Amino acid sequence: MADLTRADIDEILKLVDSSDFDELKLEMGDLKLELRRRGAAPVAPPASARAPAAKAPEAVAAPVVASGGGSEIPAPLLGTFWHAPRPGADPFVKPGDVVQADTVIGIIEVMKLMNSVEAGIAGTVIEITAPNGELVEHGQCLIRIQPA
Amino acid sequence: MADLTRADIDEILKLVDSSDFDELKLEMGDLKLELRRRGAAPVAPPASARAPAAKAPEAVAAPVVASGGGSEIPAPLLGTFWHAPRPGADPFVKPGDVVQADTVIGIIEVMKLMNSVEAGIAGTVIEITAPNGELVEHGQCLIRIQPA
Amino acid sequence: MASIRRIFIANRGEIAVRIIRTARALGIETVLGVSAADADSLGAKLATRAVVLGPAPSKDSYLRVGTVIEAAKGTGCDAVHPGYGFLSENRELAQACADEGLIFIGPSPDNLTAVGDKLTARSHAVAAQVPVVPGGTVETLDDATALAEEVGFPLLIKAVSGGGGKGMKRVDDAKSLPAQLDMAMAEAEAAFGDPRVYLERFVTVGRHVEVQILSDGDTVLHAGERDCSVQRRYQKVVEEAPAPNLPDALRQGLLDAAVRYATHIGYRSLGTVEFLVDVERSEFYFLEMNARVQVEHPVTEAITGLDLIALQIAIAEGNPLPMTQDDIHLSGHAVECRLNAEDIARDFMPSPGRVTQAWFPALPGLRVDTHMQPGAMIPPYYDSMVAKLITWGPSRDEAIARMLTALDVCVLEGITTNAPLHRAILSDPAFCKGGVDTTYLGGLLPKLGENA
Amino acid sequence: MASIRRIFIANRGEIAVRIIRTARALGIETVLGVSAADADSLGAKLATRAVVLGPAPSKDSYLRVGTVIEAAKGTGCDAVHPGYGFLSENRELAQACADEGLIFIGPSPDNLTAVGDKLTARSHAVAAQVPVVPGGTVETLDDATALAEEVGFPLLIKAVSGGGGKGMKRVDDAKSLPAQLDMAMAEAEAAFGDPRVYLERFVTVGRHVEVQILSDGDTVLHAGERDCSVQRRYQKVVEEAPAPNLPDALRQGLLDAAVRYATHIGYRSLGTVEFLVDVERSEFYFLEMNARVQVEHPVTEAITGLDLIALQIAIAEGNPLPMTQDDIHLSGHAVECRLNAEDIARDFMPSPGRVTQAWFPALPGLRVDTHMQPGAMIPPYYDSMVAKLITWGPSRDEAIARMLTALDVCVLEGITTNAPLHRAILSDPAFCKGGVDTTYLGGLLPKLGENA
Repeated sequence: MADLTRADIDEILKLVDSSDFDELKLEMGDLKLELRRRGAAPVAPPASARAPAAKAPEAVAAPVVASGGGSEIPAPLLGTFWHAPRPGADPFVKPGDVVQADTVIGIIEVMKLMNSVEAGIAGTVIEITAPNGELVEHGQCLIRIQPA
Repeated sequence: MADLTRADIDEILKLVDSSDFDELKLEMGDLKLELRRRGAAPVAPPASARAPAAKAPEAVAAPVVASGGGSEIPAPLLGTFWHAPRPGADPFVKPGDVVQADTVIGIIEVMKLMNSVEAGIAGTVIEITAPNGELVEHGQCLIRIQPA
Repeated sequence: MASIRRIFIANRGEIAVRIIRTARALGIETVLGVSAADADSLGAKLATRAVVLGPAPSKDSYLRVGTVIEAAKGTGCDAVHPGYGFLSENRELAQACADEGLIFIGPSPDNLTAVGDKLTARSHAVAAQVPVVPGGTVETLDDATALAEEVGFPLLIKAVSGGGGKGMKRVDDAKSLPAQLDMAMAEAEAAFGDPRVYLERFVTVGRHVEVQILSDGDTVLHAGERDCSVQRRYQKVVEEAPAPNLPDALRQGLLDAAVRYATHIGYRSLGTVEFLVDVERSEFYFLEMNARVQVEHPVTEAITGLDLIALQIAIAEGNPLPMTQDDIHLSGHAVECRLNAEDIARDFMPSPGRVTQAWFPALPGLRVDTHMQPGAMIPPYYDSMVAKLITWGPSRDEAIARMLTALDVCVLEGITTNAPLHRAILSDPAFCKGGVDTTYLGGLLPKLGENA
Repeated sequence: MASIRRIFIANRGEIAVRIIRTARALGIETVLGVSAADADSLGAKLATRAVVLGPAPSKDSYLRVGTVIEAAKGTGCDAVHPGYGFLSENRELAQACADEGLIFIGPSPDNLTAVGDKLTARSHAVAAQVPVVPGGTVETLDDATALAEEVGFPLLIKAVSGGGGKGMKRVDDAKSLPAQLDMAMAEAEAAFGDPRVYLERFVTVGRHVEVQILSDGDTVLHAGERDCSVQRRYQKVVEEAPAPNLPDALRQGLLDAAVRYATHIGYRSLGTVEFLVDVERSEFYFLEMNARVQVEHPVTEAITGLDLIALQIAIAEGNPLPMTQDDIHLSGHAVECRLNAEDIARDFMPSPGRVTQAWFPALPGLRVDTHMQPGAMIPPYYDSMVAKLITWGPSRDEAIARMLTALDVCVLEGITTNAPLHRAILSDPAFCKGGVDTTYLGGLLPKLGENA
């Protein structure tokens, strides 16, 4: 019975990735796999438009992730993203750091108001995706974390 | 029972990739597989538009068929479809008949010209789909055959 | 004089697309701030860039002043266009733009203060010798009872901070005044955080006529009037320009009063002064001034040939108006139908969903402002307007005939729209005669049910 | 007098959509016959019904007379509209319609015979006292040499059965005549199954001007002229109406000659008489008569306000024309740009493919006839025209300015188009001056390369 392993799914992913398909749904017994290629909107979005909606952290933490590896931590709101609590200070997190769900990973400033952003998931920081001091949109990936 | 292996899925993907299909839904026991090709038409065709392009018989005969069961034998040209060689005569074929690839299954009349249509595939007639004496489009399903 | 190079559009739907259209023609870049629900909308695709402001609910995205400012600055915009609705008449946004060195494509914060509160706006009207409906503010039931005797019944109770018909109550006699007043104050508090209400005479046979104002701060011009009397629950459904069968003296009185009002408050930008025309008495009363571009601005564009958005941008850049009153010529007649995703057979229930086909061909005299395309999604979070059909004709009859043709020819499938309502209105002899009042549509609706 | 209830459209692309537009306005149903490659096209979606005629190649679908007739009858149509190109001037289709009791929305089989063959058409011109270019048929090299002496060089060799510039050869001197004649006859045989050719004087500075004819068989009217001199390899690229800077006497001469020609052959339907205007000598010569609606008919509609397709249908129904010559008023100026899916940087290579975005907003004075929508597929089997942009303005300058704005504002993405060529033409002082000849575009193209 559906004894597909993670490695198998990995393989399937690669296969589909290199194919022409946008969506895959697979159900085997109690296993259920759904895949949708990023940006599978009917009309290709213009270069200016970012990846659509935010993914809630728990959804992101799911083992099946479209690409890149790790879970993307999305900006909870639009504003200027700061890596450190103040200019010159050490950044909140850097690649390789182990974080908990409530670890602060950065600050989003909106009109002088500083909003701290938590990881939302425990794991190891892979990459700081959004540059320091630049605008991030709602839902834009800030950092990537390999779930623990 | 769903003892599909990785290799099987591999094979299915390759098969579908090289085919003309945009979407695949496969259900076998409790296994369910859905695939949609990138850029598959976002807008559902209006009721007036028929199924798009013709499928060549050999493609149709492939084991992956969208629905219904059996292979659809498409009209090779537009015209009036006749089940029998003349009014009152016995039909060329009826459900249950066993046909060869070169068995005549009907006539398509275009401007008084009678064009005989062959099955194109060996098997058993399941259903006469297109009504007698009515217009069939190019590519419209005439009859369905369970391949031998 | 500042030349605008990149506009941040703080809006959505057809007006975002409309602004992009003129910006493209002027060679100005656009950044559209969208909610997550609108990330795939036509406006987001057409803008030079789109940024997601926040999740779908307006209060978390389109209504956030700080987020809009942050997004405009972060994307290198030098101006903000607020469209209509949402933050378009929000003094806080206009002020924040001023503070942050962004050009607000609209009036000054002071202008917004002058017209934002119904009572202040009304007092300016009185000062500018523009007639107002008899009435006034009330704080207690005693106030209300005393004023009601003066004003007479029927009367209307309105929220001081309200707008667009929200929170209005009609009171037909003294007996029902106490209960209605209580309800109105409670609703006003809940909806606007401000319980203040005022009472005014309800003009039973009234037409809604409004005047388009253009002002660079020195020169105040009008671009004719629009008749928006075809309303359902205070929401405009069909608009036209000019107002049909309006006596010339009354029309001129309206136009002059509107210019007087805008001049009095030192208005600068596009704006609209709304009046209630008391047909029986051949009088008119000031209702309010809208300090933004209106939904129905295309009917004015159709009869004047002006691009009001381009003028609004030019004024915001500090340019003087490039014309005088004599340069504005009115020609022919124009009608606008607001196509909404709503089911008139089910009490106008909104019908959001996925559009399967949208086809608005270039018929003679037809203009369509829309964000619809095949595959477009109409999210359930915002208003249900999906397109505006505008037809122009050399005469009113021809404009109406062209609209009826447009309703037959255009295709919008996948959702239910109020197109049947527009067909009914435009085929109705009373509407075709011209000059219906604001009670007209309420009277037509039951008849539609009978025929259906 | 037969009232048409359901039209079979034997065409594709923008003209299928154009015909559906008018049919919808008239309340007439449509059945569109498509090839398998066009089964998902806009026309197929908009028609009341679509049927697949055959596989993608035109010869197996759009060009099959029997299939079209069978499909029209089998779907209960009472009329056939052939559009332009394909079977539009095919005598066999018109005859088959007559035989099968279908109304052919076009001229009679006899009309088609009269204008279908260049030589017959030319002899009718001579009989109707319409000037023709000096020339004649040749069968041998001796004939050709003798005639060439009379006509003079440069001269053109044309296939008798040709059309649209196909199979034309220019010969500059007697020396190259034999080789070119051989080639022309061989090509004519291969392309049209008819080796006959004729020689005519090549007018070096000529303008292509054509007159729109409307005839119910009794009354023959014209709807002004169009100038289609901006051509590349005999294919029209930009058209306009009226013809700019054409002396009044010459214009009137053209209009009268066109009406005379149509009257002489007893023409009934829409049609166009094409002339070559010899600017140097202030003379004009008959070229041919096109017995169908033209690609460029919208410029005439723009300056007359007529719906030519509606008139064509009414004539086919047997109705007399509802107007006289005096009722046709020409107003303003109109320009049409043919937007093709081709890459001007790569020698106009066709660029079929999938359209990702198509947005043609309602700009003032702009009309767009197109079958493009987001997701539309441009198959490689047919011609590369994807849209026609038509702008009207009160003056020629304004029509041109509006076209330049339209080219900036409209969006067609996913494929490469010739929009840059149109921008270059409409910005070119020589074109803006008005009255260029048919060599104009050939001279402009090398300059574009230099600037690129």
